[in-house]
Amino acid sequence: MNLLRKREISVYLLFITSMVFIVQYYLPGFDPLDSLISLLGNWAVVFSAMAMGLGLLNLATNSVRKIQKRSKEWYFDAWLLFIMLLVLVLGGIGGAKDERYLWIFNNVYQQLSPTFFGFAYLYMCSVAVLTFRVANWETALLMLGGVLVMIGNIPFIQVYTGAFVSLKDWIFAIPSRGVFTAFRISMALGFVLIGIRTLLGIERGYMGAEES
Amino acid sequence: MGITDTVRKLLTRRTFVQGMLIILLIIPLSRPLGLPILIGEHSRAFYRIVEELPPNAKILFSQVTPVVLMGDLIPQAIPVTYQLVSLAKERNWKLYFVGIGSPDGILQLIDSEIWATIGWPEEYGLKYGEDWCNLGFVAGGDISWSTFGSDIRAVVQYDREGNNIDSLPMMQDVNSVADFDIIFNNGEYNTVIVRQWGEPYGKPLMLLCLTGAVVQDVEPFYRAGQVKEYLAGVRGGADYELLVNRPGKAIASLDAISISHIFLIGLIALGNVLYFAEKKEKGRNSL
Amino acid sequence: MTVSSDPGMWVAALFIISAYSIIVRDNPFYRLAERTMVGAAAGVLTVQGIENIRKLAWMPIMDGKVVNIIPLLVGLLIFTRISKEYSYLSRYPIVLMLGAGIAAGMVRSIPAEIIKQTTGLFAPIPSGATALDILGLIIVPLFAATTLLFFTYTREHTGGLGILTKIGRYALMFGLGANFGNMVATRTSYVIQPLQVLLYQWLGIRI
Amino acid sequence: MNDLTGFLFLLLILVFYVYTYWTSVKRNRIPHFRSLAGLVALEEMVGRATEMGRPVFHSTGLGTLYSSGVGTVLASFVVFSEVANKCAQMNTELIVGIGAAEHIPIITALAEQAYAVAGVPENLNYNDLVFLGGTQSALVAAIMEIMDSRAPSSFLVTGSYGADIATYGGLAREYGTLSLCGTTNTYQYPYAVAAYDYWLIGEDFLAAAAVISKDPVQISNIWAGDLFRFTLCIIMAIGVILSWVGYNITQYLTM
Repeated sequence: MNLLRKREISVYLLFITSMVFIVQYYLPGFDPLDSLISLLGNWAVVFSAMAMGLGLLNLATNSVRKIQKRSKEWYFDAWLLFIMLLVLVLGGIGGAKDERYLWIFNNVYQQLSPTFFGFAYLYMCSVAVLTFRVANWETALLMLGGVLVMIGNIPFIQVYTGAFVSLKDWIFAIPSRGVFTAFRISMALGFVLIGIRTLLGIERGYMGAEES
Repeated sequence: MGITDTVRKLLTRRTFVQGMLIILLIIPLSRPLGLPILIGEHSRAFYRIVEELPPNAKILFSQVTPVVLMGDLIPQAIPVTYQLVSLAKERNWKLYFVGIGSPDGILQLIDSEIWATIGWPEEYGLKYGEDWCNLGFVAGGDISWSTFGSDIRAVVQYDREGNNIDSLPMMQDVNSVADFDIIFNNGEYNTVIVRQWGEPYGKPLMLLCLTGAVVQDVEPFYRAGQVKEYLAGVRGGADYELLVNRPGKAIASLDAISISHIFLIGLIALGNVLYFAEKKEKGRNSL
Repeated sequence: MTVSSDPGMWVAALFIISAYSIIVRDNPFYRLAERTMVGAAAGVLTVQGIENIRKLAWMPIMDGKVVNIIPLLVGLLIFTRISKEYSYLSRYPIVLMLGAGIAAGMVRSIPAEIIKQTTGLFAPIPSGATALDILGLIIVPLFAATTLLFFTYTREHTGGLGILTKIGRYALMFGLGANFGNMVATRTSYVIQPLQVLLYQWLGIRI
Repeated sequence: MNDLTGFLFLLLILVFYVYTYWTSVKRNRIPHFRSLAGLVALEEMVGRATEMGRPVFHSTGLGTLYSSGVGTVLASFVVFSEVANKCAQMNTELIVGIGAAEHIPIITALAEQAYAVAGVPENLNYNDLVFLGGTQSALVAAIMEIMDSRAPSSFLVTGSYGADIATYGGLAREYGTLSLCGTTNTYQYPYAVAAYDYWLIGEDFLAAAAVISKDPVQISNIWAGDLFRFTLCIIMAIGVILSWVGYNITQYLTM
C-alpha cells in the first residue's frame, strides 16, 4: 500500500492520462482510444460530482461547530444547514424535476443568484468613480476608452447620431482587437507552458512539492 | 473644507452611489420614457435568416444560460424561440433542445422563463418527441461538446423526461451534428461551439450571446464567416421583440440601460472634477 | 397594479429585497439572504451532481455496462481526505480529472487561440482603401505584437524592446478601458432582471 | 493526423525548452528574470497582516479540474501555497475560501505541507479552510460574510472567476484591505487593474510558479515561452506584410 503513497505514482499517472487525451486529439478515429477518452471524460464528471460530498461535509462541520460554540449569529448558520439539507433531500430523492425542489429552485435559488451576481455592476460603478481619473497617461487612456464606448452603447444615442456608434465599432475593430488578440495568444501560451511543467512533474501545484 | 469634501464623502460612500443606481433603474423600469430605438442590422439579418429557413429543417438549440447571466441572455431567447415554435408546425421544422456544460438553462430556465412566457410548444400544435424534444443536460467540458458533435448517443442516452432517446420518432435519423440544418446557441461557450460544431461540420451558427461577448468572441468569428449571425444582449432582445411584435422585458429595460450609462459617465466626470479640485487645493496648501 | 398572490413570488421578492438591503446598511435580513444563497447553492449543485452520477454511472450500470462501477469506487477515494493516514489516496481521482483538463488546455488552445488569433490578423489592403483603413491595418498587428511582447519575462524592457512594450502598455490600457465600457450594458441587465421580477411579477406593474 | 500545425508549434516549444533547459541547468547560464510586482507584494501583504494581528484571506476561485481552463486553477494553487508558506513562517492567521468542492483535497494538502515545512503543523486551523458553496453567487455571499465577520487586512483573489471579480475589488476598497487579483479571464482585466492594489493578469499569473521558485528548471520553461513568443511575432509580421500585398499564408498555418 505504501507504494501508492509515493508522489511519483501520481506524476506518472497524470502523465499517462494526459498522453491518452493528447494522442487521441492528434490521432482521432482510432476507436478504442475514442471510446476510452469519452469514458474517462464521463468518469471525470462523476469524480467532480462526488467531490461535492466533501463540500457538504465542510459546510456542515463549519456550521455545526459555530452552532455548538454559540458563536455570533449562530442561528443563521443553523438556517444555512437547514436550507442545504432541505434542498438536498427534496432534489436528491425526488430528482431535479421534483415539484418542491423546483419550487425552491425557482423562488429562492433562481432569484438570489442573479441578485448577488448583480453586485458586480454596483461595485463596478462605485470603483469606476474612484479610479477613472486622468491621473497619468495610463489611467487617462483607461478612462478615454471606457467613456467613448459607453456613449456608443447608449441605445437611444444611435437614433440621433451614428458617430459614436461608428467610433465605438472602430475602437473594437482596431485598437481593442489588437490588444485582446495578444491577451488570448499570451494566455494560450501560458496554458501550454503550465501544462508542460505539470506533465513533466516540475510543477506540482496540485499536490505540493515535498512529502509532508 | 466645503464642496470638495462633501462630494468626496458622497462619491466614496457606497450607499450613495449604489443606492442612486438602483433608484435610477427603478424609475424607467416602472415608467418607460419611451426613448426611440433603432433596430440594428444584425437583428434584422437574424430575423430574415430564421424566416427563410427551408421546410423540414432540423434545428438544434443549445440552451446553456447559467442562472447568474439570465439577465442578458434570456431576453433574446424568448422572442427567437417564439418565432421558431410559431413557424414550426406549418414549416414542419424539428426543434431539438440540449444543454452541454451548464445545467441551469436546459433543466430549469427553459421552463420557468421561456415556455412560461410564450406558452408551451403544445399550444403551437407541436407534439413532444415528434416536433420538439428536450435532450436534457450533458455534463463535461470540451470533450462532451466534441463527442456530442460526432456521436450524440455516446453522451445522451436519456432525454430530460428520462425516456430513451431512440423511443423518440424525431431522433431516428439523427446521429451527429452533421444531421442538423442550423444551430442556435443561447449562453456562453461561443468559442467552444465554433471549434467543436462550426468548423468540423460547417453548420450555420446563430449565436444569442452576452453584449460583452461580442467584441472578443463573436465579432471576430462573424467577420471570418464562422458565425452566420448573432443577437447580442438585451439590446438584441429588444430589437427582436419589435420584429416578432411581442414587446416584453427587453424593450422595457432599454431606457434603464440608457439612464445607467449616462449616470455612470456623469459620476466619472464628477470624480475627475473632484480629483483636479483636490490637486489644486493641495497645490495651494503647499505654497 | 395588482400585487401577486403567489406565495412563491412573495418569498422571491422578500429575498431579493433582503439581499439589496446591504446597500443601505448591514442587517439581519441581509444575513439571512446571504446564508440562504450559500446553502441553496450547495444543495442545488449536489442535486445536479447526483443527476450526473445517475446518468453517467448508475443508469448505464443498470443497463448492464458494469465497467461504470469503477468510477464510483475510485470516486469514493476522494473521501479519504478526511483521514490523516490515508489522505494520499484522494490524489488519484484528482489526478485523473487533471489529466483530461491539462491535455485539453495544452493541445486545444494552440489551434483555437494561438493560430486562429494570428491568422485573424492577416488581411489584404482592399482596393480603394481610405487612410483610416490603412491605419487600421497597421494598428491591429502593431498593438497585437507590442502587447504580446509586453509579457516577455527573460529580457528587461529596455532599448528597442522597451519602446515596443511601452506602446503595448498604453494600447493595453486603452483596450482595457474600451472593454470596461462595453461591459456596462451587460452588467446593468444583471441588476435589471431582479428589479423587473419585483416590479412586474411581484407588484404587478403593467407598462 | 489532426491539427498538424498545432502539433508542430507544440514541438517547437518543446525544442526551445530542451535548449533553454540545457543552457540554464547544465551550463548554469540563467537569464535575467523580470520580477512581477504582484508577487513581490505577497511578502508585504502577509507582513502587514502579521503586524496588524489580523488574518490574511485568500480565495482560490472556482474552475473544474477536467476542463481546458485548469491552468488558471493550478496557478491559483501555486500562489496559495506560497501564501500558506509565508503565513506558516510568520505565524499569521490564514483564512482560505475554497470555491469548488474538488479543490478541497488539494488545498488541504498544500496547507498541511506549508505548515509542516515551517515546522509548526499544529498551527494549521482546519476550520479556516472554508468551502464557499460552489457557485459564483454563493462565493459573492460567502466572501462578503467573511470580509465582514473576520475583517482581514490582506485579501487575495486568484484563480478562475467571472464578473464577481469586480465585487471583490470593491469590497477590498470598502474594508480598506490590501488586495491582489490573479486571473486569466480577459473580460475581468479592467476590474483587476482598476480596483485592486496589485494584479497578475494572463500569462503573468500563469508564470507565477516559475517566478516564485526561481528554480532554473521552471525558469527555463518560461524562457522557452519567450523564444516561442519572438518566433510567433516574426511569423505574425511576415504573415501580415504578405497579406497586405494579397498573399495569405493561413493555409500553411492550418494544415
